[in-house]
Amino acid sequence: MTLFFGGLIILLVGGFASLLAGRRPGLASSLGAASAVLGSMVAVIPAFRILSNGLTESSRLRWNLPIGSFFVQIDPLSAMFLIPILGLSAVAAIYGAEYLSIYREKRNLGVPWFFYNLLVIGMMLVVVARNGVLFLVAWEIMSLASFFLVTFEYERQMVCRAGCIYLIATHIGTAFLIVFFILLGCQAGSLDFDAVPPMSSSLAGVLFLLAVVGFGTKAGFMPLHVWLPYAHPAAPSHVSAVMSGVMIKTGIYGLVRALTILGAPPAWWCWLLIAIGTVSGILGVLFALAQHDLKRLLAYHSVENIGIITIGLGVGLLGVNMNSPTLAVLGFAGGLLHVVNHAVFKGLLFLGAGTVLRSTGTGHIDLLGGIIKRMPWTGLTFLIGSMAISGLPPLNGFVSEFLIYLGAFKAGLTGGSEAVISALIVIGGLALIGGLALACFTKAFGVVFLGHPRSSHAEQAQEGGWGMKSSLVILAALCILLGVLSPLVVKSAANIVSEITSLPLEQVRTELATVSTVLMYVVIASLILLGTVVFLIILRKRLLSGRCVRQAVTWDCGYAEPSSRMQYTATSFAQPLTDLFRLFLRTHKTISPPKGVFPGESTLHTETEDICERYVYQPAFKWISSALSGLRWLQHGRLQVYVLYIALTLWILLIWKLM
Amino acid sequence: MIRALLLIPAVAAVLSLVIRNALLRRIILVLTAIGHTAMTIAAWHTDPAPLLDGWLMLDKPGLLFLTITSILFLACSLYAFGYLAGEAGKRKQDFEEGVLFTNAPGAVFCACLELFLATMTLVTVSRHIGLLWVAMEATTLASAPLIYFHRHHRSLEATWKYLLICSVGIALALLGNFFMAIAASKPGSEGTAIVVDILIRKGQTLNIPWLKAAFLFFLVGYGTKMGLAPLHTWLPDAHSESPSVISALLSGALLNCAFLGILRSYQICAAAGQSEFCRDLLVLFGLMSIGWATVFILGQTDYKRMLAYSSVEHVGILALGVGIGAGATFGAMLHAVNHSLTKAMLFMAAGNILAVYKTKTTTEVRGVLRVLPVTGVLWIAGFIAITGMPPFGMFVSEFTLLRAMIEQGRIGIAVAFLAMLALIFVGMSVAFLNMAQGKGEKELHLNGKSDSSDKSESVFAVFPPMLLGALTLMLGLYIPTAVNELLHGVASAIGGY
Amino acid sequence: MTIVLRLINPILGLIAAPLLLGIINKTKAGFAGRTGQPLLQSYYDIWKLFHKGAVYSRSTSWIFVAGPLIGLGATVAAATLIPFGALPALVAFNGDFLLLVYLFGLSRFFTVLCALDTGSSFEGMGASREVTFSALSEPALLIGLAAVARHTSSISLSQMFVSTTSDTWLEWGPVSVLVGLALLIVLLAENCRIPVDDPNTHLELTMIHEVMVLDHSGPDFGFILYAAALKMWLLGQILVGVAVPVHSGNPWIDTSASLICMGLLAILVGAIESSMARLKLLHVPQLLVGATTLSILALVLLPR
Amino acid sequence: MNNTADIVMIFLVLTNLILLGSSRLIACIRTVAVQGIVLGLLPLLLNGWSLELHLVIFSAAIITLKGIVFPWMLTGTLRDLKTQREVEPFIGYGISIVLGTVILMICMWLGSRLPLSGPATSPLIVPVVFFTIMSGLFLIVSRKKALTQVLGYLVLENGIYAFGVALVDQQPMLVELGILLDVFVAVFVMGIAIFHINREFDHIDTDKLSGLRS
Repeated sequence: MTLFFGGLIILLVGGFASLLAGRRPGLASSLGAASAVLGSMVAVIPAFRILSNGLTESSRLRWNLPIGSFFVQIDPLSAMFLIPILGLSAVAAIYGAEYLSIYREKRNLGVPWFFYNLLVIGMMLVVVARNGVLFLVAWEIMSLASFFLVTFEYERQMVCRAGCIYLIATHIGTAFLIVFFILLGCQAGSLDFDAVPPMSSSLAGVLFLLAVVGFGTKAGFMPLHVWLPYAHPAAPSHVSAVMSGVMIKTGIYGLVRALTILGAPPAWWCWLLIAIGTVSGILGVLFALAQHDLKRLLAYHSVENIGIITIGLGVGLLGVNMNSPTLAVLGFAGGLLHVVNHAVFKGLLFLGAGTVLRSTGTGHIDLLGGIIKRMPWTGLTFLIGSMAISGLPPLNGFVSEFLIYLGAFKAGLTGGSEAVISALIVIGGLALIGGLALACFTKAFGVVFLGHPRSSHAEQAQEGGWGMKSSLVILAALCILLGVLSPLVVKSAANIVSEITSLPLEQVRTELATVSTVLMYVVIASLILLGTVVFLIILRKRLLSGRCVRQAVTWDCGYAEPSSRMQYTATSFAQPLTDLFRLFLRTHKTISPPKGVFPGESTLHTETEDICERYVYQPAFKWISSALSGLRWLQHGRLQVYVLYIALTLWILLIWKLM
Repeated sequence: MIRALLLIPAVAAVLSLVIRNALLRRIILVLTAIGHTAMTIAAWHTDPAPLLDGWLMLDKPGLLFLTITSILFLACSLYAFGYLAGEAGKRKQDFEEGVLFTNAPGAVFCACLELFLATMTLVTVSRHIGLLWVAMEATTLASAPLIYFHRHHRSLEATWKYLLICSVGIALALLGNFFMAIAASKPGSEGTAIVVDILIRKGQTLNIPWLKAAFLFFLVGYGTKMGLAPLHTWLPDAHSESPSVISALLSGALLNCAFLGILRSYQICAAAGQSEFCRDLLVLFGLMSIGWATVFILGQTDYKRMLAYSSVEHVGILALGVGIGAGATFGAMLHAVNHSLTKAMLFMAAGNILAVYKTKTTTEVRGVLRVLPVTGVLWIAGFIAITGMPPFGMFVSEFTLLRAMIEQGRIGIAVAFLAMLALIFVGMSVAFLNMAQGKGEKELHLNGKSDSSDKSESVFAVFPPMLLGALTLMLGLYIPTAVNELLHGVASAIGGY
Repeated sequence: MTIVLRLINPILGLIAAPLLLGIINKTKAGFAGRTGQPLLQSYYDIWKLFHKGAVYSRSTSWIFVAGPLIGLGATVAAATLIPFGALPALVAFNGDFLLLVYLFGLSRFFTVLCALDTGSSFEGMGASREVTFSALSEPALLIGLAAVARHTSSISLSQMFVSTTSDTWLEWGPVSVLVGLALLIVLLAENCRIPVDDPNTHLELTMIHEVMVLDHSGPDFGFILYAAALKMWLLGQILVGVAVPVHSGNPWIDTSASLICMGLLAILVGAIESSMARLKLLHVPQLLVGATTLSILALVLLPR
Repeated sequence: MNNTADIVMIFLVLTNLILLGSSRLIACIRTVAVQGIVLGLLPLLLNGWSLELHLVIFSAAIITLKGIVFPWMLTGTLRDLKTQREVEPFIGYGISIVLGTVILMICMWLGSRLPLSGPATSPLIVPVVFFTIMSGLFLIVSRKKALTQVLGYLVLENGIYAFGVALVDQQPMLVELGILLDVFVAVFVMGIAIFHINREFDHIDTDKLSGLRS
């Protein structure tokens, strides 16, 4: 615990220091980054310790706020979330130190670093807080810090809009959380989590719904996700990496924590979670497929992955509900493992996208291409990230999805009809998500990094410096390691899962042992794959040795010199799928087709708005504002009328109260 | 000590009427504020001796509101020190319709300001509700010239409405006084002085119908002054047309004083066992005010009016809190403090913005963060604070209120409250963020302000709001024990905890 | 000993895979009344390609070289997961078919990337179709396997095949038919056979798989052809394993029976190819969704 | 002495009705003045002409203020403003009177709801006072000119005053005088304001004073 607070203090001091050093960008930047890295590294030590030994450390200080107490506690669950939070924050800080350097002249760099450290502090406190008020304060600090980071380039209109939408969304979500915590603390009288008495099932249901909405807004569940595709592209890339990689996970954390508090789940909770997860997953990846902006695409993929995580939680909850330990363990282990994995590969992808953005000056996919030759490191790491997020073996993304699949199959095997239905939904959903994700990332990687440069932007691309490269490499290596060492990794989830499912630790251990043996086989198969590939490489070398290997233009059915404009664009690549799902996507196409014998200029422009925003939120807000502006005549400036109000109020009150 | 509290500003007022030197007047103004604050702090340590056989006495509610007033006045006087230096008596162009106008003479301004302080102090210390009434009416009269500082017709209109509406309201409150006396008078026996303590002591023997009628009149009368919808109608005009420093005082201090008037009568009714009756009314008016504010904040095009309506919202929250009772009372008192600090801070920031951009139209102001860095930060911070987000104090108070509502099972009210707050948040965030962010050059040129002369932010313009902001931030993270005790004392004095 | 025994099956696959293509071609020739190319033509092709040089497009990067290798590697790895007749799989564990599916995904991923790496619009077109159809066929395959898993109550391919006996046909005949159909469609789609794709069309605009590998040459192309054949073999194994449960207890009979069934499957594919035309590309998704519904039906219809 | 109080009350009612009905500003001012004088006499009347010192001082103050100073000030302002001398109602005089009577009925009912404890000086007092207040408000609401609104405010004040004097036992001098002072300053400031309004707008029609809205 002392180390944890030590890290906290380092972050705080470093943040303020860089704020004060703001006039000298270099100093501010290095101060901020250094303190972020150091603080995170210090604070992550207890997290690892607790995760390994499963002991809970807590400390409760007096706090001079009504019903507030500074009650923090690190249990395995918190530790499990702390590790990705701190790790990714540290890596992203290394990256950001270089990434922000282009703003040197224009900006006071102390401010972003101050808020960056504040964001990290907020996330740390959120996962360790055990008091409602403390949690909410930490939660809002986190949200505000991230808001200020999102609006880092506040001169740009689009950034302002993004910030505004984000702030409103998160604030409304928080409103639900406030009610949640108050209701939670109602019987107890104190808002400490450990003081919550067992509650009636109806109250628990209400609380669950509140938690789903409140935390789901932050996590980005499908109807509530509207802020995500705005905020992530607007923020500086290392910030979007942290936000998308770990900040939205605090929503998941909150949900899981709520589940641990609320007691035994009825069946409808599981179905709700599974439904939300499937919808978020499929729609998320669909919308990602239809995007033209790299970071916006990644943002929608966060929605998708949150969906997968939620499916995992749903399956686990189903296991608890059907009291089938195997199912519970598989579901929760898969979901939580995916939290970590997604943090790694999504962080990697956002950082890679940031490098592309920074060196080419555009995030528009159809303007890029062929830059893997100019930025090999970024290319390789981004490839690894794409493979991981598409859930391809032997990388980490596959492992967690694999566990959730297994859970679903087990449910399909054992359970009754409704279990089969949910299994069906999960399997079909995951399969579809997997296929679409593969399509989406072949598009993203293929069009951005491969082929010819599609514009001058892409031609001027060059590799990032050491700071950026190293952070990319670290994360890529983690993707591989987490995949290959998965048999060991899942074992460490024992404490967490038993904490969530309140199953005896030993049982969870045995379940996880079987899981890890299965994963062992997966690793063996992966090794076979590796061996074959190596063998084939050698074989190919042998076969090609002494034969002529020539370079030529791409075969294009007899065109003379294929220009880069003739390449397949991302839009056209995704078009079959977007057409297939046009029911949800509602893509607007504006076409001016080629006409005549000698066709002139002809264009195709597609744009895919978010359905929830387009068909739910905008109309709702329009309606409200128009309804309210209908009342504005009430105060139209006539003194006489105002006095009349007074008179009427007085007399109505007199007559009403003296009746 | 109470004598000193009353005399310092009064004497200062007389002085600044006779003194010719403008600088000296301003110095006196600041000195008055400092002296007053010093006396207030002293009153914290040793509670002062009652005067006029207990008509003038400083009980806990009085002390709370006196402190708020005093701190605000200190900040405002500092702000005004810089403000008046800029607003020397030359004829100026009105930036909305381009007509020329002069300002009221500085002497009148300073004198009225100090008188205003004196009268507000009298409100906080007087226990005789008749005297309270006198003081309350006096505050109206002292502040009317302040609102008419910029002598053009809009401010005149605002002043006229303020005068008439408040006077009418206060007159009704006077009738409330008499009713209270009737309620207190025993058949045959000699009449009793309507001093709060005596009335509370007589408690059960009061004549209920008259008491109820009295409370109704107090509610309507002082509610007009406090700005409870639909009696608040003077408030947006006055706040938007008066100089920002005055708006800060009006909404930070004056509204609270009026609220004190209602609280006194509420105390008496509670002593007579009529607290239910009063609290329902307070809840009703609170919700009405918040709702009314919601309607007019959404899509409000004038940022000073928006702040004014937000004041309506927050007095509504105060009333609601006291109406809910129990734990909410504490919340309401804390909210009063937070609202005063935050709103004053915001009005001062708005004043700085107004000085540079020369417009009160929200859409014509962009990029405050770049043009006026400090003010921009204050503006954003104030926005966060006023919408009740951590780590600012208002979060704590609103949270306490909500908690009390839900614990009493008044879910409907809680939901309505949250919904309206959310809508208000949407309205305010759009306006505030768009003002703070963006480039801003275009807007500056558009409003014919490209010279960097008055873009520089003077210490007097930014330090006072910074101070207030720091205070409310502190209240959000850590409530000092003394303050906590005082707030709880007040809460228990008006029937909560 | 067991390891050696277990090695037989993948090796058998590696050896016999190209033969299927030969059988299919023979069948088609038969239907067309031609003598057709020799049975072992695919072996000859691969052998020839292995002894050729290579031509690379200037726009390609190392991805283009890595693609075929990883593609074949993944397929070979997949080959170790499926039992065949009495021959056990090299590695068998719970959910091995998931790994199988995702290994196919891996190879597809790289094939598509290679296609995009050349920067040719035709290959991009093919890639786009490939990902579309595979995204739709994946649910069909997995749900179908889920149905099998449910009525054999086991989630490992080896287990499934062992416990699908001839009397499962008697009991859940309709279900097995549904699953079999779904798997057959998936097989056709995944291997780009008619009615989804026409392997020996010569118009790039209409190709799917072929057009993606236009620019590959020499050993790389050999690897690709071999991987394709192997993939065909593997999916065939699954189909046979599910649809034709021969468990006489005598390993020789079982294995040979399965081999015969593979031959029959190849002939069936050939028959389909020569009896029906290729679907319009716009109708392919409907076919695949149909397959998915078949497997969903199978899963839901299974009695509890 | 009951009847004296009754007489005063009836007189109040009549004056109010006159105010509601009269069309000329100057007339209104005079009526209000008369009302003020009568009110000033009221304390003495109620105490049967017992000339106690503070009573005398008090009623003297009232009479000078309400009966002399205010009318003088208002007529002064009226003279300065060169506007036409009509009241300019939103609601016609006839209807005003009718409404007035209706209001009177409501006030009677209200009075019945508030029974006076002890020897009621006059049953009329409460209703009449309510009526006076209401007609004051009515004047403010239904008339255009700023001046009329001041008058309305005065009538309101008178009503409240009548109540205080008639029913409430002696309030301490301090408070009484404070109240008087306030009223005085209020009217004074309003006079100034009206002067400025006239200068700014060249009239005192408050319906032009509605630039600030919503």
